[in-house]
Amino acid sequence: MLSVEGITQIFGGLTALEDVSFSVTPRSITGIIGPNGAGKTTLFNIVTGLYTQTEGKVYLGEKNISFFAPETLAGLGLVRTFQNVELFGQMSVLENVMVGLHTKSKSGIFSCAFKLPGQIREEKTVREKAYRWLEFTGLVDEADIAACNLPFGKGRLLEISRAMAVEPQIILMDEPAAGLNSRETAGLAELIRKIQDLGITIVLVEHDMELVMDVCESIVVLNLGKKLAHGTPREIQEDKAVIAAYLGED
Amino acid sequence: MKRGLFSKVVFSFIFTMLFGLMAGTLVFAAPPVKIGALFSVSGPAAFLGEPERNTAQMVVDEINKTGGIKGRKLELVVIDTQGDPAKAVQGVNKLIKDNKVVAIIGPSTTGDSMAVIPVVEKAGIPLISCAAGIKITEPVKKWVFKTAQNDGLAVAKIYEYLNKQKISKIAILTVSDGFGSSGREQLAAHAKAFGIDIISNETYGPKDTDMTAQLTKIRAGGAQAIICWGTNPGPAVVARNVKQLGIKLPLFMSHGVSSKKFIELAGPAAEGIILPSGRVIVANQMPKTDYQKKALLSYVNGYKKVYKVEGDHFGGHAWDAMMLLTNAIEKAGDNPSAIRDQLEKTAKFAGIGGTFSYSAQDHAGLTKDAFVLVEIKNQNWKLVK
Amino acid sequence: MDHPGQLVQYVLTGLSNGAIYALIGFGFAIIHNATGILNFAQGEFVMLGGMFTIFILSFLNLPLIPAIMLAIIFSTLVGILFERLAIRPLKNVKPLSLVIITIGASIFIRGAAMLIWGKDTHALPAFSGSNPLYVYGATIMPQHLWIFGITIMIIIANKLFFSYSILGKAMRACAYNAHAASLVGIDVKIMVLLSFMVSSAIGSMAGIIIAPLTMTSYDVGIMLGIKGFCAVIIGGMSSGLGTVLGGLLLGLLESLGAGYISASYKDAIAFIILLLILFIRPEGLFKQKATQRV
Amino acid sequence: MIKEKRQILIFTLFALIVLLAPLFLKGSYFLNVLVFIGINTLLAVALNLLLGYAGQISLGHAAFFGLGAYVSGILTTRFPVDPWMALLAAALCAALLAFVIGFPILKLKGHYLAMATLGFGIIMYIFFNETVDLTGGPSGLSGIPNLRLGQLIFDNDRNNYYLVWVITLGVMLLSINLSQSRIGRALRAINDSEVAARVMGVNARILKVQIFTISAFVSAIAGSLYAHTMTFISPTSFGFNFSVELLTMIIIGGLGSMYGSFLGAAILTMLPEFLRVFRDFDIVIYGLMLILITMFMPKGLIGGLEALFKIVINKIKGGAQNVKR
Repeated sequence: MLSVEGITQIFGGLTALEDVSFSVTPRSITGIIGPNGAGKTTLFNIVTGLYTQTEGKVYLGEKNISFFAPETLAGLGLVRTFQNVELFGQMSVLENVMVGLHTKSKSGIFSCAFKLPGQIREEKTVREKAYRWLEFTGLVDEADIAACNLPFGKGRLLEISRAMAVEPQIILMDEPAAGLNSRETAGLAELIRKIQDLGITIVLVEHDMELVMDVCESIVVLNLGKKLAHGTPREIQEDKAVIAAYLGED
Repeated sequence: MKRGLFSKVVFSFIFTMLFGLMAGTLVFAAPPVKIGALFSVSGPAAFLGEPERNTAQMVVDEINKTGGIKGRKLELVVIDTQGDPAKAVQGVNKLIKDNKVVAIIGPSTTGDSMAVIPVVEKAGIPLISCAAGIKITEPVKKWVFKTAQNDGLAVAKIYEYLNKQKISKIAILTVSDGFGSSGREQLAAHAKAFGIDIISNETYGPKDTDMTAQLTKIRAGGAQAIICWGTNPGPAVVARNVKQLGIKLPLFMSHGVSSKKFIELAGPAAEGIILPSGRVIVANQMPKTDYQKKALLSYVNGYKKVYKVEGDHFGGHAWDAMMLLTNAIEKAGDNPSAIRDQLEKTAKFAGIGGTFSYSAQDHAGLTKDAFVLVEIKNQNWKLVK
Repeated sequence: MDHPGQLVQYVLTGLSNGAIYALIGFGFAIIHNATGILNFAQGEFVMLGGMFTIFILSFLNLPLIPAIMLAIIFSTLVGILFERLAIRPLKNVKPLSLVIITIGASIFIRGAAMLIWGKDTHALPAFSGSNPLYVYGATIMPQHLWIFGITIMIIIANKLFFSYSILGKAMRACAYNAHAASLVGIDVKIMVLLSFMVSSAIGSMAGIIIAPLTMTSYDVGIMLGIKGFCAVIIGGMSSGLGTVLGGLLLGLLESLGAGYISASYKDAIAFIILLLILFIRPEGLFKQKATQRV
Repeated sequence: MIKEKRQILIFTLFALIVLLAPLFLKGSYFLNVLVFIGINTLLAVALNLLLGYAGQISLGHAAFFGLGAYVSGILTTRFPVDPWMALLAAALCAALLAFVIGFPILKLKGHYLAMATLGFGIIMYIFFNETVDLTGGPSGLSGIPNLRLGQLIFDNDRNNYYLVWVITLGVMLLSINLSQSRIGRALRAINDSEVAARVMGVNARILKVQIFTISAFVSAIAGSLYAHTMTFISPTSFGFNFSVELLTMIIIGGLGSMYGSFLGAAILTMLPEFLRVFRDFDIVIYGLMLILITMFMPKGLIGGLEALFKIVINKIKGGAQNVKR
């Protein structure tokens, strides 16, 4: 589904990632773990087109998407969430999700400004779809609140609803459990499985080991910019190198 | 509670008093004659607008103190155009429609004047502009007059002097604003008639702080004299740069710097500079026989008494405009159309900027004798004879 | 046709104007490097320096040197007030709000200066005489030497301050990562305040040393500020040699442009260069490609 | 849905007031002031599309205003071009220029964008000022003809008022429509977080250039209207100061609000009137307002009024409830 080949990223002399390769099978849940500074978020940024890698290739299915812009990738069904929750704070919760439907609608500036019939029809469908995604994550009651006024946990959910509105094939989540309490985390695990049930591939970067071991079918371990191991949760838990470099540290 | 009541009583008392006072003046005096004024009191042309406003206000106060015109007081409504044509147009509309003025003096700049001309032409209100641009009264517009001397007259005065000195190759350095570009046009337009050749033609920006590059280029061009056309502070920088570069050519300036401020800014570098100016800055040096001398002294002394500084060339434009206007009102009453006709009949009026004679063909009213040449000697003006 | 000293004169003129631009550019760089703010009011401190000096000279009748020192102190006070009243209380720290606030401050300072000192232009006496010096057929004023000297002095002082003093190092740390700096016990707020103080002091110094040549009035700040900004952009936002080179290059291009192409378009030339650099090499001409932060 | 209906109601009300106002202002000079307020509102709306919606600052918008005015002025005075065609040409010219410089200039962010647009504005000003043969230079361009529709000549305040305000109201309506649409949301998303917007599939680069182009197009229409109603133009009206004045208008009125644009334009156009007594104080007041409103009222006066309105409504509602209890 998604594979990276020999990704290397050098920032002005500092090597953040070195020759990282792995692939993700369709409809799976893959976790990427590693201590701080291992290069997890950098990897996400490269895959989603925010950074330009120094070397290496990224494939989505058969397609080489190595240097695609984020907006193009969204059109291809690759979408992500952010570690620090990047919501459109001044817009309502519903509108946030409606932005997620941007690639699913076509009206241009002129039909929008002149409210041509096609645009009105489209707007209605977009609104209905957006409500459906809010129902999916359980945010319908908050639909008209400004996103910046949401509590943190619900902000995370909104980010996921917004990403789902893109109707992705694959969704990359950057530490979705960070800052959530245990009840919220349990809800998140359930939501992740629900997303998988829709036939969507999931990749998550996460520090919450319990969540990772719980939901992930396969885990990639990064350390100091290099891939340390790749396997099932059980294999990873037993991997000596991983324990030494990572779990042992904790 | 008590205090509130007390202050209310006091307040209403004061209010009634004020109202009574106003009503009283309204009832007992004949309504004042309203004159509008558009000056660029702030903004880049404030150096024009400020003395003009001061002068106009002074004239009105003087006239009112001596009983007004035929018993009627004058009321001056001043609007600041900030040198912005849009604000000038708003202002002129307000003066005409809201204040219902009978005539307008100003604006200070050519741009503002050009912008308000269509409005006054349509409304039929006489306007006496204090700006110099030749376009204002050429071609003649029915309702528009002006008091500032055409730049062409200043150019002619300098060229005449150059002819006398047998100088024929000159360099010009003009500022890239309305004043400078008008000067540049006139310098070029009159050159041929005087047999003068402009061999270097340079400009500088109004905010420039160093003109050595242009002057170096001029020096290499081989001119016999330099004419700089601008308003403070640019020409002062030019004067200093000329001295710094050790250029020995005679330096001429325009009437745009005929104020003491220029001498102050240029300091020793001002020595020997020659410029055309209205007679106002050398009022005391004028011979007794000079036709304008009385007017000049009255203005200079009056201004000094009120504002503690010497009146200048620019304030003089407003003085002339006010005088021409009040003379016309005195003869024709407060009907705008009658005022206009009376203005056009003005003949041999001795003003500050020169001796004005308007006619149906000429709404500028001056000849090149409006200017005299002055030289800066010992940090002061000296009449060149 | 060419006068013997013509080219030399253009170069000298360009260099001396360039040194002024560089000095003004420093002020931008210091605040930007410590806070990420581009202070659009920087030019106004240049104006304040000159105007305060003239005010003190004429109203308090102090000799030149104490007057200059006092003027720098006054301008620095204005800088402190500016930071305390308009920058620090700001909650919504978006670049856009900072742009607007600093523009607002520049308009406000300019307006206040106009109300207090009037609209007239004033001249400051030269520090050491006004007899030009001759160099290879060209001339410069003694004041130009002051400008070169003070610019060099400020570069050196800057270098020493930021490389060797604890305060300077702390300021650099803040610029690199304010959060991390606060973790190691650096008071970030003080550092921001300090950067405003240093840059308003340098700005006013620039305003004072150029006033004898260029004269000053309430509205000189805009153009000088923008030119200083050009210098610092060409120089890649450095508070050292880069900006000096940027300023000198700008000055040279202007004077050669005025001399050999057209004086009317010399400012346009400067701004077209600014745009080109922003478009093509936003990291400046004299810096290696910026290291992207992770 | 309710929100949408309320918006239609507010706009209809506003448009009605604007269109009926001249009936009550016959022969008043205030009508003339309102013509200028209309032109400034149009400009503020144009800048608001860029800054209020998409969050991209421009300190050079006076350049597009000036370009519109000069293209219109030059075409109608030096060539026998119909004023309406000149208006169209002016708008297209500005749009083309904006499109070309939009790609490199909008790559820049924050302070750098501000400086680059400022530089662009100054370059354009220099060209207005120096190309004397074309623009008339600093002494200006006079004798620009009025617009006309058949027998109707737009040469008096009442006609100009309707000319300017019909166009301004139209552009306001289109802008309000745009805000509540796919494109408007995408623009506001860019304003809040460009990265997140791109990840959601919004082509920020193209969209920013599009809105910049439209903003320039509208500004140039305003410029052309200005030229044809004033009949005289000179470069001083199109300098850096005016760009800052425009910025002040929309900050004071309220970023992203079209009624805010009107409010800001109205206040700044009339402020000199109110300050007659403190003549020179206006620039100090502009500066202070910019600082204070950015600090304490990020949504401008319109935002403040809205908040006040809500408080009052809640008070009344709360009061009613208390009585019930």
